[in-house]
Amino acid sequence: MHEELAILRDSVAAWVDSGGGVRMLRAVRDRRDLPGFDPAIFAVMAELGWAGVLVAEEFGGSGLGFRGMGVLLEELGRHLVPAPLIGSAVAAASALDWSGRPPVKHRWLPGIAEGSAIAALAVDEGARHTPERIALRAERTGSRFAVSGTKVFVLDGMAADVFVVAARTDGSPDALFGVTLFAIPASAAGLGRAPIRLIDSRGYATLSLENVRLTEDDVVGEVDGGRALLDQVLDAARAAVAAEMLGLAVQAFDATLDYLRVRVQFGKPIGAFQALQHRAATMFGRILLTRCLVEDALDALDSDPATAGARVSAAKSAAGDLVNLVTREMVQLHGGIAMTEEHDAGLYLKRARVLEATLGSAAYHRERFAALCGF
Amino acid sequence: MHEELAILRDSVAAWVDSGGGVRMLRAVRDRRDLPGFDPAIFAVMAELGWAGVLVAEEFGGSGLGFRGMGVLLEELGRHLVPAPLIGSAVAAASALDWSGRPPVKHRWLPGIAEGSAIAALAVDEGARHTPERIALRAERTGSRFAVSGTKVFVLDGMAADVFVVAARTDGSPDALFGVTLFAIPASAAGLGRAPIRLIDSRGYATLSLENVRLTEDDVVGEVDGGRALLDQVLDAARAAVAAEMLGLAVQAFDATLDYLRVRVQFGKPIGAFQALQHRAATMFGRILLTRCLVEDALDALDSDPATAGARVSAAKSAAGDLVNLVTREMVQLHGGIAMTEEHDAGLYLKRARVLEATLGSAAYHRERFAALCGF
Amino acid sequence: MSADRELDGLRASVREWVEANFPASLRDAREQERFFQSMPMYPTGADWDLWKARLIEKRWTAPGWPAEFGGGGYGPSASGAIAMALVQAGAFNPVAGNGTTMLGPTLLEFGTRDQQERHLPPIVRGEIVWCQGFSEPNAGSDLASLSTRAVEDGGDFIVSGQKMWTSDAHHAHWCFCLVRTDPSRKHAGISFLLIDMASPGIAVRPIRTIAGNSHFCEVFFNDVRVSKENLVGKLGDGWMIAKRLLQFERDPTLRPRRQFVGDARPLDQIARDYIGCSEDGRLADAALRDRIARNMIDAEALRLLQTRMTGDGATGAGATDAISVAKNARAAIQQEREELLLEIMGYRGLGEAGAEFDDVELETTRAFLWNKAMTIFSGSTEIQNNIIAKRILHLPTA
Amino acid sequence: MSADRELDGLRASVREWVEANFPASLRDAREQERFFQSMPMYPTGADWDLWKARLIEKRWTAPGWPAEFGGGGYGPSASGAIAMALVQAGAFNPVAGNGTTMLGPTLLEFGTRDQQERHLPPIVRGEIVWCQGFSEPNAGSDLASLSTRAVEDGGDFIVSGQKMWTSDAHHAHWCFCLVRTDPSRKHAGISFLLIDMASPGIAVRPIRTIAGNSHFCEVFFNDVRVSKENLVGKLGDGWMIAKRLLQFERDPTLRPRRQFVGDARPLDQIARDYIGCSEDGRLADAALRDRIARNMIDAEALRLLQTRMTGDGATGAGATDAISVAKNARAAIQQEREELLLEIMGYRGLGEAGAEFDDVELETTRAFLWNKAMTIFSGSTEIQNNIIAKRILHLPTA
Repeated sequence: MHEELAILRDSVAAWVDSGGGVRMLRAVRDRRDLPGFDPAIFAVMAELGWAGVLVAEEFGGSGLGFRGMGVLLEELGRHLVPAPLIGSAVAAASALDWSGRPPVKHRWLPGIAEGSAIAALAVDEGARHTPERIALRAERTGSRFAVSGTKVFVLDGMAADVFVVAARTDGSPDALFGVTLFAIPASAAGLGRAPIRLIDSRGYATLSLENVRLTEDDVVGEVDGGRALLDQVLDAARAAVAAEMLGLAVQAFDATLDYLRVRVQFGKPIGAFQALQHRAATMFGRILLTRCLVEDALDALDSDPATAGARVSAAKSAAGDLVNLVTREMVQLHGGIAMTEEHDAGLYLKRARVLEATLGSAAYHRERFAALCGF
Repeated sequence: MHEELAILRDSVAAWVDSGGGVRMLRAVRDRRDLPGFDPAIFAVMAELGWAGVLVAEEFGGSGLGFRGMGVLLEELGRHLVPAPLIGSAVAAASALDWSGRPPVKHRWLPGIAEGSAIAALAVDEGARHTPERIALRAERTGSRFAVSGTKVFVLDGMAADVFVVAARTDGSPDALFGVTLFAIPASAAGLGRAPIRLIDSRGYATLSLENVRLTEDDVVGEVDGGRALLDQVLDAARAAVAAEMLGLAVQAFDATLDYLRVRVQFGKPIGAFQALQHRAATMFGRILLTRCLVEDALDALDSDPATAGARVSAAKSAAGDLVNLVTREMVQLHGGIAMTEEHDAGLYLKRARVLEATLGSAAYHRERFAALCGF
Repeated sequence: MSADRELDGLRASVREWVEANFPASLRDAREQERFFQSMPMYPTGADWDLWKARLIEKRWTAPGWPAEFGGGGYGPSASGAIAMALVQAGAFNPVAGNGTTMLGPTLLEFGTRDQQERHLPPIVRGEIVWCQGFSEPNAGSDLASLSTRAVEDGGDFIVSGQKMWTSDAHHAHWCFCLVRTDPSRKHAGISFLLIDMASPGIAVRPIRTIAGNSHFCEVFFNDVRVSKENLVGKLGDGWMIAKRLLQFERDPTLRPRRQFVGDARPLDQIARDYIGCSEDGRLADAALRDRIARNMIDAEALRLLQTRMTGDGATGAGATDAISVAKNARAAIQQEREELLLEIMGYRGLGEAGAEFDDVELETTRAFLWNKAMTIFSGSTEIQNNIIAKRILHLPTA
Repeated sequence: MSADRELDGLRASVREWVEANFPASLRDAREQERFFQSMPMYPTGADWDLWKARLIEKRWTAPGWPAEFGGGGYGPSASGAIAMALVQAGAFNPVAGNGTTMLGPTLLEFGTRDQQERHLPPIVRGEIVWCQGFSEPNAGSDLASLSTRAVEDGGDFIVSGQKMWTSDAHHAHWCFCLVRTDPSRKHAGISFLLIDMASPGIAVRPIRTIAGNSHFCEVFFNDVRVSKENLVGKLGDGWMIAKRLLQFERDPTLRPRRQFVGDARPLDQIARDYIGCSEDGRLADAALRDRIARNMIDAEALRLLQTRMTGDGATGAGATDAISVAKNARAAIQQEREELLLEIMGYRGLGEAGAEFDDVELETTRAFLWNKAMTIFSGSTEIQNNIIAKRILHLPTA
């Protein structure tokens, strides 16, 4: 397994390198017609099997598991490569895989694995991650459902062919019971979406559903009892985001180290100034420690996803603090040049802040960690 | 006024210097028979009028106000001089002054001002400052009261001649209404006390009251309506503690600067290492900023004590963070020598932590600041 | 005591006068926002002109400068009180900028009588916008390593080189510049020169920033001819003069204006709006409440420090010591405030564009990005820490 | 995979064996506490002796050392697993100390056959306690500036000078020492010498610490005669050997024992006890909850890092890189834990003595004070940061 991961890491790194690294994001950003990633490039990635890392072989995936997905996302994250993997290849793929529902699995997994279908996860209804509250209603009549409500800031929502939507089939918005996940085709009547641009130049959408008709075949997991699956799917996506954040931090740090070695002020490389050396040493330590937590969270998802919550929250909170620290230092230690659009530091800073807000901030996950530990 | 304060500062500093600075604390610590300060030395201080700074001239004080008291405590705090001023000359003196009750004023203020009587403030009933909760009961029968209960960690409690005690005359322990302050003579029948030694080598006591008989002449402020006066008295004491903390931080920092200038390692004074220089610069800034808050809190108490709460909490929380930072750095930057009992760093560290816990930690006061600002 | 009372009276009269004379149309927060964002250009329009004329006539656009140059002739405390009172009364100084905060005080200290007479009145009247030509691509924190050359040629200098991070050079009429007149000496080889931006041989290229605006420029000097009458101080005095000017620049009390755009309300108010309160009326996120309280307390400490710096007796060494502390504190507190705003607003604080976000949110996001420069420019936090360690704490250098 | 399974089996057998062989009287937490506090002295008593004898017979007091010296002959992963499993099973290694963690590994790498045969078996059997004579009054962080002299005299050295911060020298039988054999060279003038503490001319003075104990000593050498057979490595190799030894010292994975006294329960449990919970079952202080969670997460990250460092393939550069990081992290996390304990316990965490406090509280306070040394000794946090910056990140030195 170790060897497989090492091979995967090398091949992703080489591919990113040959694709021009951060230039891939700049190209997407400058072409406003794209949905936050370049479908042509994503087709190449899918061709390499990267959309199917979490999908079982019977559905066309490679089954490399979360550690494999972590390696992939870390390497892509190093150079901010835009691709609709978190919502589709991670969240939706896990949701379907864990759903125990043949209809949705057969309908969507093969397409997700081969990259011909893009899925998005639609949970949040406000600007801050609050999955404890699901208000979007799915009215049930026999085996049929009518869904109405709004989901906001849906990652890759404009490109998605299908949405995994958390809906309320019973109870009040804050109730534990009464949550059901659905796979809703983007083409469904009554489903509308509008694009949102965040500072990371990736694609987001506001989703509005008005009386969208579904059947039991669209259900992912249990009706009314979807909360546990939702948590598990969110944890899968959070760990994936943490892996991307780790990669982002590693590269932001490496680029800063390079600059410290070459930028000369007061007659010497600024990396020779002890105050900066100690800050670099602190970052190095935080990266090493955060890597342990991130890989541990991925391991937890591979071995027992139902109990991975605390380990995932530990990883996501540490990764959030890490990217905030490292990107702040990247800008500060580069000085003025980092304030220019031509330099990459701003791109790292912006992506870091979006990832930090995505699926729960560091503070949110410390609070969740405490709750899961029982205090 | 400015000039008066400058003269006071110089004279206190000169006195502390002539008394041997920190050696005064060491002497008290090594003589276990003393109540956390040296009564002979306190008599000299009282002679100089320092116990009466807050007391009106009609009761034998000098009426220099809180700014004057702040200067005094800051200069004493620089060298950790032990004296029973916070509970007696600040808390009890203000409580009596603000009480509007001639009997207690006439009975106790002259003695407090001339140092012949020592008063102590007895509020807390647990190890963490929680004045919102007063459980100690004072049963009322006509104009008479019978007090029973326990107060803990009473500063200078073994030396006190009189205690200003917050008691419950009505309602449940958490109720706003029903709190009454009393001035209870240490000699009262039913009052017992036991000494406690904290790491700062000052004097504390556990106070136990069993059916202690009082009359209306022992009441300080309003019966049942003592909460506002209590808050105000606590704020007076907190601002005084913050002033002491400021002095402690200033001296801990100065001593550390001196060491940075003379300690040679790797062929140069360690103060030439940039990483340490930047940490020193950070501390210098924090001291300057905290001084603004502390003096502002003292000003607030001089001008309108009833509305000083938020400004006092701002000062106490900043002072708490400051002494924690500066004493930690004092130990770290001195290295091994600071770990020895012979060096003063440990004394500063210990006193800092006790002051931080006294009358509310930094976190307690940020929370109170937020509450007083309405969020 | 009596000086304090006098200042209080002055403040009251500023308030009263603003009430009567500040045009209603400019009271709008958005108008003010726009002014502060476009300050280098001096906005136009009837009310703007009226306000400018009134304040100039009152001699409050540069209250601390001598009356002969159009200033108010007030002492430091009084002029500080006027500037602060203007802002507190909801108005602002419509000619504020590099001219009033940096070049003016410098010329008053180091300029010749001719230079003062020529350059100060147009600043007071808001006619001439100045930019600051200090930094260069290879001279950032190590400013004194600058290499833009000025070679004597009869009664002129011939200036060649490149400046960088020159704020608003594309709107400026004149530039105060540090140039190297002696390549053989580092600090003593620098001189302070005033350059007309209309001179032949100057090219300006705006730099697009991570916040999307183009506030900075690169300025290229290609054999630009500058008369020697524009030399401030003596040849080689440039570094000494610049150090003094940088103190003016870093002193936040000299810039009593709003320092950022975006949601400018108190943090707790914004947090209540976005996050809401629990049943007990407290902000529903306790850990955030703690961080917000800390930031508000820090901001209050800085406000008090700045008040002291402008108060009586604040001209001594103490006030100078405080400049680097205040500069660093202001930057750190502002940046922490903006990190908190992002946390409070969640995705709403991360928008680039679109109807999903209101203007204040989008400006808040841009301010977050833009204000990352606060710890870098005007002498980075690291440079200020070096200054504190060496000049104030006298820590050893070797 | 199969190696992992083997280790799991080994761990299980340690657990099982401890269950059967660890004397019941020593299982008491207070007994263990006392052991860890008095470790330099090796406690005595029938059960202690029995436990020592059993573990020695099992060859688990130094599981990674060659069998010929009384070790277990296990590889690094297996010996790490045994040491860790012992602690996890509730037991401990009764001969652990400077001998097992520092001198032993050093002699295995650099000692002569004679030195190994003479010194290793007594360590394995817990007969000889070693102390470390490195630091001096004027050589703290700058260890290599040490000045204790060793002058050759026939087959001996004559040692003169003073060592400082020598932990537990008053209980030690032997000392491994850095001495200066060539005053003309800094690093290359240092040699590594083993000195019998019973030698004439040695005086030991315990130093009282801020925590009230006397763990450190000053050691004075006054013309102490030491045979040349006690030189480890060649003359002038001392610094190179010491650097390696310091890696052993700083590597927390080599010390699988409890690192502190006082309340050793998880932070959240202590906080619940002292502070209590709200009606929703959450710790009643939310800002503190946030800080406790952060510390627990940091501690978990460190645990994972240490597990990696002892795992397979952990002998390469990666593991060495991690030592400085782990050393700093461990110190910072422990100190933050103790700051939090003081905050949680309030005045109960600040007691010096008295019936008001229970023993665990008093020990917690002493641990708070004592562990301030964790960022100072064994190479301060600053020294570790220098090492990381230079040796690992290869940042420039000039």
